[in-house]
Amino acid sequence: MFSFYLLTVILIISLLFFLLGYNRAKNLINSNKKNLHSLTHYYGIFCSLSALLPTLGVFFIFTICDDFIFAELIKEYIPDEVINSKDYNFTIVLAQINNSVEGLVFGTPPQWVTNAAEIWKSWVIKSNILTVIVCAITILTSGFLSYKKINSEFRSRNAVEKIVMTILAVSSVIAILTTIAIIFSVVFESIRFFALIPYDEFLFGTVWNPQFEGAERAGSGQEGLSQYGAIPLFAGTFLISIIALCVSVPIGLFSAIYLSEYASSKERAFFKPLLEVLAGIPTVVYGFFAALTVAPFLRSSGSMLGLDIASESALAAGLVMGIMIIPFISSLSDDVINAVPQSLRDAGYGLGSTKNETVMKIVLPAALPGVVASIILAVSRAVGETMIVVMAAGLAANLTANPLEAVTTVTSQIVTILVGDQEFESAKTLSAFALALTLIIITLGMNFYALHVVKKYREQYE
Amino acid sequence: MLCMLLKNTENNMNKKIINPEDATNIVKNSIVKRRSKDSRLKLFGRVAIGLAVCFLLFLFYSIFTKGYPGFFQYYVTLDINFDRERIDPKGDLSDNSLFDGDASAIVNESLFFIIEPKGRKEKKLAKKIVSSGKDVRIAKMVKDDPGLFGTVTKVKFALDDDIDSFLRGYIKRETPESERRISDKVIGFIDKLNEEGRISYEFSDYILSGSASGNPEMAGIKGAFIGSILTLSVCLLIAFPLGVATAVYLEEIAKKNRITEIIEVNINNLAAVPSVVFGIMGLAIFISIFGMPRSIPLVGGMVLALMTLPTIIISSRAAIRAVPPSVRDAAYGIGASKLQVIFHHVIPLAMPGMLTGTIIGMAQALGETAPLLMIGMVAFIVDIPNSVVDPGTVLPVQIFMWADFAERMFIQKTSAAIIVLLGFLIAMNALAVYLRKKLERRW
Amino acid sequence: MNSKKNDLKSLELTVGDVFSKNARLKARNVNVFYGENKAIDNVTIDIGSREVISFIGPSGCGKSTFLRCFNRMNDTIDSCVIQGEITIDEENIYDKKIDVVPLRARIGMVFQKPNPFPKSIYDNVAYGPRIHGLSENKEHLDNIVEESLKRAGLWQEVSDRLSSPGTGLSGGQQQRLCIARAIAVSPEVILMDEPCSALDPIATAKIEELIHELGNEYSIVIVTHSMQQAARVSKRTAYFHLGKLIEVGKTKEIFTRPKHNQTEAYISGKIG
Amino acid sequence: MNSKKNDLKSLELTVGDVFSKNARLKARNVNVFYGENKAIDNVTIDIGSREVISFIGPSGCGKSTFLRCFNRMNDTIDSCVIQGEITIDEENIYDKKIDVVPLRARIGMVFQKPNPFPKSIYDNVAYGPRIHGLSENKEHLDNIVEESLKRAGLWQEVSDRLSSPGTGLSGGQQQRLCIARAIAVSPEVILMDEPCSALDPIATAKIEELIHELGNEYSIVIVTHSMQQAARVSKRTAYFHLGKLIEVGKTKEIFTRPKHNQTEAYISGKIG
Amino acid sequence: MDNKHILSSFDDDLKKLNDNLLKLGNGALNNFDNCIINFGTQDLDEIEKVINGDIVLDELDDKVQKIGFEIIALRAPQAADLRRIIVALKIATIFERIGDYSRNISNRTKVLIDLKYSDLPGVNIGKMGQKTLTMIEDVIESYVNEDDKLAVKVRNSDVKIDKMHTQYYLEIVASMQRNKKLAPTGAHLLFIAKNIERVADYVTDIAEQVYFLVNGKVLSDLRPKADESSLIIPE
Amino acid sequence: MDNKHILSSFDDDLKKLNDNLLKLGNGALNNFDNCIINFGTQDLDEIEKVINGDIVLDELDDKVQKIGFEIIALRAPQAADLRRIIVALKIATIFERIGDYSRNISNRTKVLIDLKYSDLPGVNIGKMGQKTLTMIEDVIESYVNEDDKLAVKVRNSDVKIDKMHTQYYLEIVASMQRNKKLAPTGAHLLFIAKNIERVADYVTDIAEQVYFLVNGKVLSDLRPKADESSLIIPE
Ligand SMILES: Nc1ncnc2c1ncn2[C@@H]1O[C@H](COP(=O)(O)OP(=O)(O)OP(=O)(O)O)[C@@H](O)[C@H]1O
Ligand SMILES: Nc1ncnc2c1ncn2[C@@H]1O[C@H](COP(=O)(O)OP(=O)(O)OP(=O)(O)O)[C@@H](O)[C@H]1O
Ligand SMILES: [Mg+2]
Ligand SMILES: [Mg+2]
Ligand SMILES: O=P([O-])([O-])[O-]
Repeated sequence: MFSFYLLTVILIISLLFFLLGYNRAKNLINSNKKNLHSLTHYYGIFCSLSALLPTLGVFFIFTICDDFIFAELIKEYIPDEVINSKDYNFTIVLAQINNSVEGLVFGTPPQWVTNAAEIWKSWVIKSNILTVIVCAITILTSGFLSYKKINSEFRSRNAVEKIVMTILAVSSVIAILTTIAIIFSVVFESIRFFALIPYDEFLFGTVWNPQFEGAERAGSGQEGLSQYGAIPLFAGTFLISIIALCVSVPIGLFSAIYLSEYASSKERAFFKPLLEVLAGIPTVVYGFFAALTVAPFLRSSGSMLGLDIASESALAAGLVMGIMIIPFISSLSDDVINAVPQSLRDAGYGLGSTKNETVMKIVLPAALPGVVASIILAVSRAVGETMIVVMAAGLAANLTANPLEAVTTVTSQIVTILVGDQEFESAKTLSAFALALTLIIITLGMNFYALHVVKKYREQYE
Repeated sequence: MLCMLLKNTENNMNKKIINPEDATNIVKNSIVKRRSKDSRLKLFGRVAIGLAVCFLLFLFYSIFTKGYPGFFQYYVTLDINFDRERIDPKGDLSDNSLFDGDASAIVNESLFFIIEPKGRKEKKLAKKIVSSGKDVRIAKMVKDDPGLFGTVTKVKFALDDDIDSFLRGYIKRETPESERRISDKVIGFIDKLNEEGRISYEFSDYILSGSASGNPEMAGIKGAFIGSILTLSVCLLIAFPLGVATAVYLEEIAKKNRITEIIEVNINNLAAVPSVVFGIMGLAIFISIFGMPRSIPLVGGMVLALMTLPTIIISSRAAIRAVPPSVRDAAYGIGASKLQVIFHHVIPLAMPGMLTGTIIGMAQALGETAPLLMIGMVAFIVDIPNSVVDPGTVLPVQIFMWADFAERMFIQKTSAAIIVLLGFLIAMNALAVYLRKKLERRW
Repeated sequence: MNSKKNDLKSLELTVGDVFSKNARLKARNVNVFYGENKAIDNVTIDIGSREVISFIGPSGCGKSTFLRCFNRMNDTIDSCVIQGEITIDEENIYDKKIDVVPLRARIGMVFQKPNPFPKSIYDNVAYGPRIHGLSENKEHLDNIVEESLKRAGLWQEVSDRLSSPGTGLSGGQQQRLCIARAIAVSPEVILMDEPCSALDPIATAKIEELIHELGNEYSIVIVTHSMQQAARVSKRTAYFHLGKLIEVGKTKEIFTRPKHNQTEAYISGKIG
Repeated sequence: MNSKKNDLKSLELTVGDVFSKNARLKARNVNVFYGENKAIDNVTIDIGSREVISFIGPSGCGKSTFLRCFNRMNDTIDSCVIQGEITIDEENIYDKKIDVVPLRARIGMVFQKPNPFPKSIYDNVAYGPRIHGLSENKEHLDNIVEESLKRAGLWQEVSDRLSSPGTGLSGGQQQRLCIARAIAVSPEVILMDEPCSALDPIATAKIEELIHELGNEYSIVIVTHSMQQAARVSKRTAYFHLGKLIEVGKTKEIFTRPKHNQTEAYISGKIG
Repeated sequence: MDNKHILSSFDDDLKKLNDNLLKLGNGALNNFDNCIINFGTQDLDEIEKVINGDIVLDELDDKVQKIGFEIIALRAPQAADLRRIIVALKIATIFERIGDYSRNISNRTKVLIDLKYSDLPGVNIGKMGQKTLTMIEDVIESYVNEDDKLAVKVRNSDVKIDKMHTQYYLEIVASMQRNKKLAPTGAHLLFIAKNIERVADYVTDIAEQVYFLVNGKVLSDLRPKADESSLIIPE
Repeated sequence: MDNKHILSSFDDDLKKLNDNLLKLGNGALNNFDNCIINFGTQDLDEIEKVINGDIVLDELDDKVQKIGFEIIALRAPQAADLRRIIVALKIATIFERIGDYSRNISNRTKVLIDLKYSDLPGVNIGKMGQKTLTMIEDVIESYVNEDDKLAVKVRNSDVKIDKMHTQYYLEIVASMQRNKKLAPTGAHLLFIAKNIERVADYVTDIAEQVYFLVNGKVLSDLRPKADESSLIIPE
């Protein structure tokens, strides 16, 4: 609440500075009888921005930092015996104190916690006052300085533009930060995992049987029961992806060809969005569909044919995933096929080609790299797909090429391992990060290649 | 045929190019074969589209047939004596007072009055017929209308999910008693209620207003729905400005150099990172390192924002790139500065594209499940979240959870939730299409 | 100009000699509609064998539309309806029995913007003969390609890089490649729709030179916005206005003493 | 032609009178590079006040590049480096102190393809005055818009639909709208880069007529591929070749007796 | 020029061409008129004026040639425009030539004055000049009005001048045969008569050009000729 | 025409124009040559040939005019090309006119034969003709080689012809003064001499056109003139 009020006040003050700057510019024009370098409102915006931005910076630094500082400082107030006790965990203690600060009390907390909370509260008040003071100083000085800068020589438009450009530039860094965050979060845990399990065992092992250490310990001491051979997971992923491709590539490609070359504009306007609906359906729905409709259906029709199909089969997951990625292939291919200039088709028809020849000999070859790229992108989508396999493929780490059996995949293992409570020290938990790392490497590799191909192909027409 | 042609062309070998008449003949002779090839390709295309559409229809059909009943359930109508003493002992209508009250007993009495169970065992069975939410329902009714006190009013109560399944015919009377979930006794009770005409099949008032519950008959999607909205709001507020700003920077301002190239590659790669990995990142960064609470829409929104950011950036960039350079030239030529060009021309013209991209990104975020599982939005949360820092869940996760439950009724509820989710999605996509149509300009 | 010249009334009838002694293509009372909109209004004209004829006229007068009637490229536009008769060597090309594929092989087309396939130069030229099965063997195909490129005046420039992509050529070379490609299927007529409008004057001059040479072997119909170009390349010129064929005649005469007021006005820059 | 005419050696020096008595723009020893590639090689020329001068030359000879130096539109291309001096009224436009924004308001530009903003006709014209704060109030702005449209010869055609989109006009009207837009900020010089290449002959003639009229008030530099156009609209003509300014002179003289061999060859269609 | 070109400057150019041509035409007409009058009045000052005035016509011709050349170079005129220019170039040359003849006649008139010339029997230079003058006037009118019928009429009326010339030739030679003193006078008179005949001849050329201008084709039927002076063996 | 146009048909057209022009030029040269020779030999058959041959020149001139006109209309020639065409049109007219003079001389020669003409003292038509013939030859050469120096030389040599003509004029008139019977002969001789002078004059016009063709500007210094025959008052 405090932050909200403070922010509102800051915004109002910066608005005032806008008016100040604007008026000053107006007055300058009136007194000098000469136009300024920039339009008047730029002077206002300049004042307002130069008051607002540094203040916001200060504000955020204060509000973010205080908790960390308090957390460090509060350590002083934790009794030694608590610190020395066997299952001391600072995070838990901190949570206790915070709860106390916020008035959430479960039972009667120890006295020292109440004390610490009181101290914390007093710090909060102090820090709030400090924040207000510092913000006030910042906004007034920076606002006033910028106000002073305004004279008939000053180029406010250029200054404003510089500021806005900087803001824009900073936002583009977020993308990099995200990547760094992803790499950071995955790589560190993976390193810890590979410290426990040799990477060759992980990469080439054929048995996947992770167990929590706790469970292991409790579970009658069967040491070494845990096995982290990821081959079955990769195999499962691969199997399901292949099935998915078998469904989606022909359907997607032929649809794309039909839509872009044969369909009338009405047909196209009707079917293309319809196909894209397939892409808009959430994966969890597909998972549900696969698990509750497709799998039983396969199972029953399999038994009619005398086949034994597992209730959670690779086939069901693959089929449904195939349906899901049809539009990725059809839409992307349709786009690249459409990007082939009409003039090439005209050329073909002008020479007396049939539609078939125009498509097969001119359009598709021209669009081929794009089509391939769309398939690769679809594959990477399939490999990274989670919910369908979690819900329909099962968890049995079978190393099999039989689509009728249950298999498990990299993503479904990650989910099963990481959903719920984790012991961050356990190899099982860490294995999820290692799996994620491999997953990233694989999908990125494919993506990289596909984009490269697409780019090269685009350049041909540009 | 070919022989003749060969001869003909041999004569013309010195001329190298076949003469037009021969060419015409050759073409005429091969045309039937070429035409048939043509129709074959067209057929393949039709079949492919047909298959895809069939899949789609089948999916919708199966979801709808399953989900449609999920919006309804069986109710029993009982005469309730609204005795203030028993319902609201403290007489102040406060939660505490109502909690202390004995509404359940009143309901049970009313029920027993009709079906007349004998003995403790039968009474125990009979009590289970009406869903356990009965007291809450009465509490809510009196809160809304204290005038009910002292009256005897007909009130509808949801039936227990097993009874519901029985009434729907999923549990068959013919099945031996040992193999079905409800006993012959209970069936007798129900028959009695039916005879009295007290059982009705109506639109469920739990599905849309209830939240997560262990009792399938009381489970609803309101909590998840609100959670979804909160999460999406956070996601939109973060992703849209960032995405547009980044796109504008990369397309219009940044010089082509190593850094922008790295950023570009980065963004493209982010788009390809599987969503589950974003969940892992959220778990590792926001929760483990920044110490944010689990299960809150704020974190969920942030993770989804980072996940949809590439989508928005890429579509915004495409939209910006589609703004013809001639417009920029025109503005520069008049003496507009770079920022004026961007804000007066490029962004307004690219806005439809940016908005569509954003809506599509949001739709994607709305349906996203895996990353939210990672950051714990899968927790069983009964309360409806009030703010972005209250624990909550979202629709797709709710669906995922329900899909795992064994109770028959959850299948329908899940399907019903899916219908709601799909409706939501279709609305968003329709909005995107509408926007594109409405704002699209030809230049 | 002077009162003898035909005025409004004569708008109804084409001035000049629409018929040709050794006509290859004959259009008789052709009307073309785009939906409700009449784009070509009762046009009758002959196109002789081995003659270069150009269609000129203000923008939107239907030159392109009429040109595309000759090889039924208008078929690709749904709303386009064609009435009247167009014959090639006395065969009605809009006959139900006629298949457009061989027709288009007989009547080649060159477009406004050079549009080589994104294939090698060789494959560009070989495409037509391949799909129509015109060549018996590789050698024969090589011959066809070489000969076509030679006729298109491109052989010298590309003979040493037949396998490099056709899109890598300059605009003018690309357009000549397109012409070679059209020639390779041994057409009888070549239709050209503003073939030089995307080119600079020098490339344009080279194409015009080429058209001039090809005029000895093929019937060529060329649509052009540039009156000068029509004057330079064609033996006969047809002037269209609002879908009507106003005047046809020897180019020399059209440009020195057109018979119709409107032709005169257009040619001497007075319409507007 | 004949041996008196200057040959290879004289390539180094521009033939004809590059200077102008009442010069408004002066370019002195301008070199332009795209990265390593020299696009303009030591060009010196004056552009007089109220004169229409046209730049002609084969494709890629640097006409556009040189034109865009005058209002620093080349600044938007990263790899482009400019050496030498260009002054407007004795003020070096490449001076560090010069802000390009007001410069571009002084030196208007009209582009090859008509590029109206996708806004109303009124807003198209009013945009410049608005961003430069040229109008005191709405009424004044209305006046500016009307006056500019009148000068561009478009007022009659659009006065009753000022609020309909500028993109809905025909190509020629669009181009005149762009000219009106350029005029609205009261420029001193108007640069035109192939302003008619996307237009048909009639629209072209109208623009040429407009240029002719505007030539009485503004200095106009026009780049054109059409020698005939240069001949028709300009008083002076400059011929560029491979980045060099080969010859400048009165249009009449350039087109009847150019002094330089290359100019002669280009003008009479012999280069190639 | 009933309707305007889109390019008004083209119309301006054409107008300039036309104006100069008409100036030249009227100049030639004037000079010829004057030289014929002067032949009768024998006013030396006026004669000098004609002689000196010819330079103006030369200049006008140069100007028309230059303008026409530039229009062709700069505007690529077509059809009627082109005919107009080419015709203008040709007519201008002819007018210039008519001017030359006027000067020549004037020069010779001066000599005749010195020779104390008085009319020879049967020779009426004034009448022949008047007839020719009317032809010039008519041909200018036919040009201005683009009246090809009038042009054809003018062209056909040349026969009369030719006949007159033949007759005068015979008369002059006869006079010279009668009186050898008349040889110098006769020689000049012969040339004056011949010059007038040439002027009329040129007028027919102009008339043919007017016909071409209007119709775009050359007047093909052979021109009636009646000047037989070069074929005459006087008895 | 040292380098080719990209459009070879343009070159073809230009060549056609040039060929016809040269044919015309050579025709005129021949006719003139013959008529001068015939004047000496008095061979009636040859004379008839010249007279009848003139129609070929007329046709060639029409052809050149038509071709030139069409080239201008169809090819919008520029600079040197345009000059070439305009010059060709003008030169053709002049050659045609030279042809006319040859015919006229031949006609008069026929009359002279009938009159039993034999040379007058001091008059050498043959010599004058030869000189003029050389001028024609030279001017054609200057045109073919685009040799403006030669053209200027030709133009300047006209003075000699003019002087010769003045002299012959005096001689002829003197003869006529001496012998009135000579009047008809003298009259024709006067015209023949005058015609040759005119031809030479026309040659200078051609020379000026050649100069313009090569240099793109008009030869501006006044042409030296020495034909004073129209100013002469014979004693
Ligand atoms: N696909 C189409 N659908 C509807 N109308 C069309 C279509 N193509 C052309 N038209 C209309 O038909 C008329 C003639 O068009 P066409 O393209 O043949 O003219 P054009 O003479 O070739 O013009 P340009 O010189 O601009 O190429 C025009 O009015 C045009 O608007
Ligand atoms: N943005 C650019 N980057 C690199 N080189 C360029 C760029 N723009 C032009 N050039 C090169 O500079 C030279 C001159 O180009 P410019 O566009 O000025 O020619 P131009 O005479 O206007 O040609 P055109 O008539 O085709 O418009 C050409 O060789 C061209 O390839
Ligand atoms: Mg004179
Ligand atoms: Mg003759
Ligand atoms: O002008 P001419 O002497 O040839 O009649």
